[in-house]
Amino acid sequence: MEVLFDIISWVCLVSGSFFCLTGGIGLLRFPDFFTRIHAASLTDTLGASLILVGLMFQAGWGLVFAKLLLILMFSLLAGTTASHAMAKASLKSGLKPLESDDAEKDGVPEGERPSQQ
Amino acid sequence: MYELTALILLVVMGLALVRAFLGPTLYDRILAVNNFGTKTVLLIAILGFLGGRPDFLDIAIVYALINFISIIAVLRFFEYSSKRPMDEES
Amino acid sequence: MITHYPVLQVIIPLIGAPLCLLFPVPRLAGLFALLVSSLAFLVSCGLLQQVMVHGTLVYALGGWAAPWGIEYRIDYLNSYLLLLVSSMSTVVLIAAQSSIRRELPQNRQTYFYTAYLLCLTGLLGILATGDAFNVFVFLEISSLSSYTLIALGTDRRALTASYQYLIMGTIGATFIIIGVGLMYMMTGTLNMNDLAERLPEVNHSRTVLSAFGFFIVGVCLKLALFPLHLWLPNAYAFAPSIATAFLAATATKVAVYVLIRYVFTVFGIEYVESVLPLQEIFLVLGLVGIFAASVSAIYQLNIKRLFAYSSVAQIGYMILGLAIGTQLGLAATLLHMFNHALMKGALFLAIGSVVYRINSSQLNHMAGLGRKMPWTMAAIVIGGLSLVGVPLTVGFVSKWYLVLALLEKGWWLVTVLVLISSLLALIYVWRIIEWVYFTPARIHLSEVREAPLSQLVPVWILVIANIYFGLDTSLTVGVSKLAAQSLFGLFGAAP
Amino acid sequence: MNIIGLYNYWIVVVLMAIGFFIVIAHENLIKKLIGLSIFQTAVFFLYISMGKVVGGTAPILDDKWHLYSNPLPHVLILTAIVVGISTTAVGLALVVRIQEAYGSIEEHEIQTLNAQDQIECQLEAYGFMKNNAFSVKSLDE
Amino acid sequence: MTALAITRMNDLFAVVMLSGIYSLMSAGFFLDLDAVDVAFTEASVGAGISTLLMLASLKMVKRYEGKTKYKPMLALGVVGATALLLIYGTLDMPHFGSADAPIHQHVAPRYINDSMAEVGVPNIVTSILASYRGYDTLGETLVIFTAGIGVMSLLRVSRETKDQQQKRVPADMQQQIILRIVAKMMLPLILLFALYVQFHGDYGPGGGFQAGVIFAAGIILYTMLFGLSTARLVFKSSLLQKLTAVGVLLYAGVGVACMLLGGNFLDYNVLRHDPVHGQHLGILLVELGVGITVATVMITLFFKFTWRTVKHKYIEQ
Repeated sequence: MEVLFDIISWVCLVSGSFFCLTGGIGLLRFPDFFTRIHAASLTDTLGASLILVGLMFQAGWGLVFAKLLLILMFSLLAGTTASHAMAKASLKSGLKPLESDDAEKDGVPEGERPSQQ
Repeated sequence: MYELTALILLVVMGLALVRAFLGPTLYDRILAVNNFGTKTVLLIAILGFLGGRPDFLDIAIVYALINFISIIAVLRFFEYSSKRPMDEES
Repeated sequence: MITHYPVLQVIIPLIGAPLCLLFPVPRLAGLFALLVSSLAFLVSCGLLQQVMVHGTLVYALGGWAAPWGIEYRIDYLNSYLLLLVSSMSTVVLIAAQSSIRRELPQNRQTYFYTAYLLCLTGLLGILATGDAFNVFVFLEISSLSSYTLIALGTDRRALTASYQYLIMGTIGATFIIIGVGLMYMMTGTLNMNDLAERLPEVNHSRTVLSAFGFFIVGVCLKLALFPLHLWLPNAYAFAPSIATAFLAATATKVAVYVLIRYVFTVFGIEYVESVLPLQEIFLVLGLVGIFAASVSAIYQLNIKRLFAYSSVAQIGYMILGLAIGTQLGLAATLLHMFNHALMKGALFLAIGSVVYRINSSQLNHMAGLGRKMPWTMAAIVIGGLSLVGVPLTVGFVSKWYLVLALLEKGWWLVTVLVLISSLLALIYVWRIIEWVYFTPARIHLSEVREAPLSQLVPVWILVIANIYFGLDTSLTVGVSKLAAQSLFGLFGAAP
Repeated sequence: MNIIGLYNYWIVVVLMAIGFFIVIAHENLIKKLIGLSIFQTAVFFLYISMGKVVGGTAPILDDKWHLYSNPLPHVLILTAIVVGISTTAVGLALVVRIQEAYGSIEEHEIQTLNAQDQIECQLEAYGFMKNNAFSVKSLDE
Repeated sequence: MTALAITRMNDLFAVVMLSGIYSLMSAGFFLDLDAVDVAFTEASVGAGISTLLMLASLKMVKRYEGKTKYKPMLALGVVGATALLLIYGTLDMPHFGSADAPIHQHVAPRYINDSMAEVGVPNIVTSILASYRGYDTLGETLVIFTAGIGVMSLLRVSRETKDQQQKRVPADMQQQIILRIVAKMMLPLILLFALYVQFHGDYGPGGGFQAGVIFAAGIILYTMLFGLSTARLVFKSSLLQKLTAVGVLLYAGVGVACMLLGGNFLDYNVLRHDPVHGQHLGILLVELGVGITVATVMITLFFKFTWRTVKHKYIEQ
């Protein structure tokens, strides 16, 4: 049982960190804000939960487990909500997702910015 | 195993930090900071296990909380002063 | 209860401050602050008397013995200064009642009194404590509250002055904690006496030297020693008059106390002299400070600013006394701390009354005021003469001892310079007299009357004290000599 | 002398220098405050570093551990952090007020305005402004 | 590190964000050096509260730093001299992490070895903070109180205008429905967590100060999403003002009670017959006092700052 838990937790940790890594690279390399937030927030949620679950397997029942659970809940709620809020706020402020034809340019040119709602 | 995870998290934090420096828009920075924050939470959790005293997860909770609150604060900041939304580049 | 005196000294204003905030009516808050301050004054009288009888008092806070807990250690030096601070605070608060009502809007008065009591707490706490880190904590209490006091001034320049003070003061405080930290690192203790015992073992190390350096620079920032004085004139000039009177009379004295305490008690004078030419540095800075500040004072139009510069100059005298490095020199410094508090307290309170009546502290607005407010103006003149060092005033006594100490050391040139600098003081005091008495009022002043009694009384208490202690020097000179002796006797003789 | 053993303190020095430089050299009042807090944080590092014992653990007693880091610097720094935030808060409040009063938080602009205030006083003193720039307030007690 | 970038940027907003990151990093660093409580505090204060305050005041001022006319030579000189002095000082320091440095020999061993028997609290930091050096902590509470007084007096608005104008201020972030619901769900959790930190400080990292900050953070979150006027219904400024004073008074009152019971000031041993129980009670009350003061002062600070900026935004147009 111990070994099984260890293996599960390791798998979770490794895959979680893999997702985090991809998210980080995406955050750095993607061309505009919306693709970046896509990369970062999705992998972030998955990666963070996997790592936390992996830790939970290590912790066993107890206060530590409860705290990890709390962090997990919190990061699920807060992370997703924050991403949503960010995306919405940026959209409202006039940042526009990249269309396929202007993918080379970084961000939106000055003149094409939609006016304030 | 913890070490590996911690290392990867550090790398990701580095990447987020680079994004935060580079910009180019404000929201990129906010995103990077947010990402950096969540990674810090994880890192602290891992460090707790690494050091053999996992009962210090309180700090990770506080980090998560603070991270969330500061993101909201920042967003609200821009609801007020969104006259010039992308005045970041220059 | 008598055994608790050392802590009561600080605790009374400490508890008084939050209570003061609870008063709904500013006037009551003011009276309450006065009550608290006078209680503190009574306690400090008791303390001085006890120290005279029993010698050094030690009080372990929380019941934990010294190096583990924090202790209060009251000896001649700090009981003398505790008395000074609490008495000045009480006298100033008497005048505050009416002056604050005029100078500040209703809704800020309660805050003013609270901040005032906090500042008092901080200053008393610095004086009483025997713990190096505790000094920092109370230093911050007093500085934060004095930033607030200064920023409450009505002129917008008060804000920038306060900001500037905040930046400088925080840098100074941070330097002080770096110093304390390095000392702690080398000795493992924070208690001053313990430090004094354990520092000689590690005296040779460079860490202690740099700790000393940081500490001195930090304190000198707080002290407004000459090149680091830039924050002071503005801060004093634009703060509410009462705040200026209180800060000028006490705050810098407390900083000087910290310097003395560390140089003599913690590091020991031998160490200080062996590693740094501190005497020479202080001598030069003190003298340059005296001259530069006095000359600047001559060109000031704002009378508050004028006396603020004169404060910088007077700090120069105190530092000069320290630079002499003898027992007599130290005694002169201590004496001058007390006397300067008396003079500046009287002067700034009198200026407060002027501001109360004519709502300005510009010299030109005071033209011809000598006939309108004879008592107030007489107080200013006597205070000014005391600054110059005219016989029969306290200023003369402290200058006399300073000169004696200088002569004892054989520094003729410095003596001459000190005497010349007194002439500079005479010039700026004369400028005031000229404006006030010999210039016809350009603005219609017929409605201006003498200051109210509630302000005249404290002003004249201080003026009379100025003259009394100028004539009967037994108390002040006696205590400062005792304090100087104890500082040298206890720690100077150690190998 | 083994220099390597001191690397932590050197980081402290670098951070401190940066913070201090911001305080002195920059003119923006908020940035000065940020510099001040960096400066203070550097000092916190100094204290915490000196409390660390290699192989020790956090000073919360537990049966499994025997070597603890020194708790005293932690206590001191807790106090210092509180002091730091208090200073920052008061400083920011001042900045807000300065912004209201001057319309700027750049040091040289404020200095210019202050100098103007000063000059007005001087001019008035020597009789160039005769109108009632200064008025006797209500004088009845 | 981040600090370098901060010096370079002239967008104040970005600088504030970066300083948030900086203090998160430094908190991580503290954690690595075993200073759990410090990391806790630095995270909540440096990254949380001070960033919030900076943002709130940034709303008022220009976002960009002006071109500074540097006097770099002088500044560099001063900074260089300071750094050199410190480096010079480091040369004789005991090495980082060595267990035989003087600070681990003299005073600290007693805390580590005897505090369990003398104070009976596993968290040594708490026992030093609240008992051995409890007076410092009283001072610290007073510092916070002073800051509260300072900000209150500086950013005071008169009551009449406030009442008239408050109605005109719209609640903020109306459109972020998801955010509001999530925040509503989280608020009780946050407050519960604050209480946990408050009363668990004896056994784990935490204590009155951290708890106060977390509590305040919860309230601030609520304020940001539901508007200042809503939050003010619960936390009237006069109530806040009284509570700040009550916190300090509670702390000092415990001290005075000890004095009346025959001990020294803040000597908790006399509070109960058994000294360790007395210590427990004393620490509990004292931490509660700290918590109250910190929480209320932080909330007050935030309210004052936001109120100023909101006023500028909506009323003075």
